Amino acid sequence: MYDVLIIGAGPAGLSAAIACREWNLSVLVIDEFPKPGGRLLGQLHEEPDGKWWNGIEEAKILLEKAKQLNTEIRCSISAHHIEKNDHGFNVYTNEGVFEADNLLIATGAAETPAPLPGWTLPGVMSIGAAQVMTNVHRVRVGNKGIVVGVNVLSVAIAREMQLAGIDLQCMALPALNPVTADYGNPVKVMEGLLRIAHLAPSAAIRFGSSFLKGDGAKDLAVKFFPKSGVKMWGMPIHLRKAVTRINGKNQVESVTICDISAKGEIIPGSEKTVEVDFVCIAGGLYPLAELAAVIGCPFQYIEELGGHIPVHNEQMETPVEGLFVAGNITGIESGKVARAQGTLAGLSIANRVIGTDGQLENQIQQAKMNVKTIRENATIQFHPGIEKGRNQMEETFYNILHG
Amino acid sequence: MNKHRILEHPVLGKLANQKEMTFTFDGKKYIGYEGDTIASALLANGIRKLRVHEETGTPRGIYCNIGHCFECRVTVDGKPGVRACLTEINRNMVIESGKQHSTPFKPTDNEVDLPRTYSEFENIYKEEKEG
Amino acid sequence: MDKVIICRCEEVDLEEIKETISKYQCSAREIKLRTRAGMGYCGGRTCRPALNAIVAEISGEKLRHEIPLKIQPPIRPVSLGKIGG
Amino acid sequence: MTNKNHAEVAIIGGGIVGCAIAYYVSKAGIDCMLIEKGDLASGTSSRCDGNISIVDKDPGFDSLMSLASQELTAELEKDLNLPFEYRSLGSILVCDNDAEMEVAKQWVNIQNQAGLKFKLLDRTDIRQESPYFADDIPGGLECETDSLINPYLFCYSLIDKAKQYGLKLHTRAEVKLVSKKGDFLIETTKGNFTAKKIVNAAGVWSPFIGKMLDIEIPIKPRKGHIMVGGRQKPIIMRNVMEFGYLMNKFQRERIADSKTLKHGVALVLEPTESQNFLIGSSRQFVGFDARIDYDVVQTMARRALRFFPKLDDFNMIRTYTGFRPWTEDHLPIISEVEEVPGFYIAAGHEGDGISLATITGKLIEEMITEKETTISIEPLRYDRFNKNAVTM
Repeated sequence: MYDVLIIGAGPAGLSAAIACREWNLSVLVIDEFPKPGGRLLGQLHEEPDGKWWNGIEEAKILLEKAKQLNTEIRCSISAHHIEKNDHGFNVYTNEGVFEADNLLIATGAAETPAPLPGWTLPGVMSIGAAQVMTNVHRVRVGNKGIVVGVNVLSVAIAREMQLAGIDLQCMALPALNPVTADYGNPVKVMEGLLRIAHLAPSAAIRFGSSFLKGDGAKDLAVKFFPKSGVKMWGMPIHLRKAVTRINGKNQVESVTICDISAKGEIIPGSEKTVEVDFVCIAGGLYPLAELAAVIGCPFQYIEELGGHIPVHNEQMETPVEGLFVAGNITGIESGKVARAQGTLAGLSIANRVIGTDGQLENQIQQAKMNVKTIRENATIQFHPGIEKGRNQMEETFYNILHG
Repeated sequence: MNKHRILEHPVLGKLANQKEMTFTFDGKKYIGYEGDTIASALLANGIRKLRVHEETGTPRGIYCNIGHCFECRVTVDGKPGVRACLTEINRNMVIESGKQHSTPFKPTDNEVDLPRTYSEFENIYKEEKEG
Repeated sequence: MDKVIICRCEEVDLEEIKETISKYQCSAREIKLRTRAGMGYCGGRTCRPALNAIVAEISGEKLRHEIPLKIQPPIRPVSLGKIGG
Repeated sequence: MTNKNHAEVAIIGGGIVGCAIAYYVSKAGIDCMLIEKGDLASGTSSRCDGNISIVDKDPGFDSLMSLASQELTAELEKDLNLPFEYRSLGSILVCDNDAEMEVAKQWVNIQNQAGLKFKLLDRTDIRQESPYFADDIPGGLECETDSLINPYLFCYSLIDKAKQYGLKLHTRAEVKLVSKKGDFLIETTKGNFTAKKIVNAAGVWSPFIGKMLDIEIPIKPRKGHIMVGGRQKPIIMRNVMEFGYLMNKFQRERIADSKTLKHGVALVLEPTESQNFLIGSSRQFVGFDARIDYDVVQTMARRALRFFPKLDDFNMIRTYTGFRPWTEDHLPIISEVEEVPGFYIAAGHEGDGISLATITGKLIEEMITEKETTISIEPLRYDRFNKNAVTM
């Protein structure tokens, strides 16, 4: 029986474990990946100040700290069910049942698909898969590839693949269908791209971001978006081309790519075949909250946060007694926010175990501030309107507790 | 097998002193590095196809690489449904790709009596294979 | 037109889902039962957002707070032997 | 022109029983509507397995009713347009021990005497059924006429055809109030409807409908769990249950471990068309608490492994629970209610809803059209409980 069981050894889970261990709680962290670190492992990008954010190093720092505090971390354990009982939780896993008074679910996010004809072929993978393969396993996903889907995450990972010496032909949009309605629409994609424009060493995009405030301007920008794409780090990003099909028999051999209108409609006769041996698909991320669902935690659908989110308050508590959440399960944001949320969740759990304590209260207040500050200073914003979404969540939690 | 490895990296540095391990996939021997998952070790050896769809036989490989999609499931030392992306290789691990199954109850064009017992099913299946 | 598979596990394609929705005006759950989309090995983790998007697009209804396709344990496949202990 | 909001007959409940009634009543040319609070087959009928069986029925009225249902379902396989995974391969019961084997022998004799196609299976026969069976299974028995369907696809198929016969379907319309002034007035979340006659086919929820007309319906929800396996290679061709299931059902003494007995667990293994496997089952009275009880799931897994130890590597991909509408004498209520003329009940089939749906639909149609019924409806009367009141 543990004071707290933490599911997910990513930035949120590890930070929470550290906070709990600092208050001397008994803690078990489990994760189904063979190595701890979660999706920190694999993250690699240049900050505006020119320094590298190296997720592997960041994960190491957290792990070192957790180890110093004798934190029990077990990998390759998958939780498949959780039951709430009178005193706490039974967590069912492939390695047996674990019991804990408190539970933190920090399972992060899963990738939203962008289905295309041929996307089940070997060699087609999600953009996150390519990131893990490249930076964690140090294996090249192929010799020549294409990224389908242009968003904050895919641009960052495309850059990481380039760094590793992988030949990327270009980035383009997925052909429009009811699923890809947002990420196959050049105007909507442009909006997203502008939010990371400050990261790009590209005059065209920087220029764009400085005057493209109104919707009309965005449409114009898309209309005049260069046919050859805009180059970011030397790789063309196409907003006026879409991949309509992935071809191959036993694995990817080529993609079919077409010119598209500003609305994403395919321009007849523009079909071209590009030989590639891998394709990365980028649809986006959504909170992975299945375990909260099987416990019976209420949910809110908040588009700004990326989908269905377990209801929680500013202190990362859910309406289910003893159940806490932190990281991307609470909304899609950066690893830095997840880390800050984890610390806050850990302190909230300590508070539930220990009771009133002046020092702890201070730490909680500070941790709350910290989450806000980091959010405000975030280099990468996955969704616009995060703050609006967070406020909606606060209100919901209040309404559930106080009718 | 190092053809697909990223040995040099401008930020992450050199990949050196990796311990080699031998394993088999569908009866063939391969070498991976200690700490490799089945998925990364096979990809480093240029292998993308890990299974076929049980019913249709369409080829499948790694999709999400973090245990969510179960597309990379293989049979490891006789145990089916193991995620290649989450399972680290072991010395002499025996890995088998996922195979197509027969679906004796699916409606077919020619009206045949469905098998009632496993023995009957086996006989029909054998005939199909031989025929 | 090439098939766009939506549910990879059960190989259910977009046309089949669209036809089912327009023919029966059905919910995400009923699409699942009628087509098997989302009923496969992964538990719907991969196609769930896609199915929701298709239903929303065709019905014009916004997603509700309740998760449209119920999540049922085990959320990761687990062997009979492990369950039985 | 027919009125969308009025019908001669209104059926409440879009589960398999309601759908079968809708089919037969509309086929008879009667103006008919079906009102369902959720989607079609969104309650018990999508949270169960798909046996249409005699193998576990007492000879006599019970098995007669199932046999009639089997024959009707076989006809429907030809009459309906949408496929529903119908397979008529028979089903088997396996015995856990010699004591069960002894009773099984008697059981086969009794059934054969009643003219039903039963056969005893010995150890060799069991091997033929599946090489995955445990070596120590002493034997079992077979009922040749049993069949399997996919219950929710069957519902969709029945309604598809019923609509061609003119059925008016109102889903996502929860009944809030029913009253009678001449015609019945049915107030729902999707507006008001009127009907000359009402059939209450709301399964475990039928007592709530009854209450709206001051009618007590002695049906209680009995929860059952089922596990679903991921696609697997074929292991067995037809539905298997354990003989102990039968001992349990008819309150005969059964030898099993305490949790198996406590949760009413008995092996059911149904191979499906898609090569998934449904593994059950349990029987518990816990009200309307639909949560999955993992202790029960674990007990079911152990029970399945007792008969199929070689399946220990087979992966389970989900579990669900459903409420079976239980009655005290294990027979459904298929009856007009004398106190409220024009009010019919077709509910309380417990674990036999799939088995008995078609005959139920046929009987209600015959009662409404005042024809002679296919089988006697005397044992199914609503007022049979009045003599012997059930405590709820």
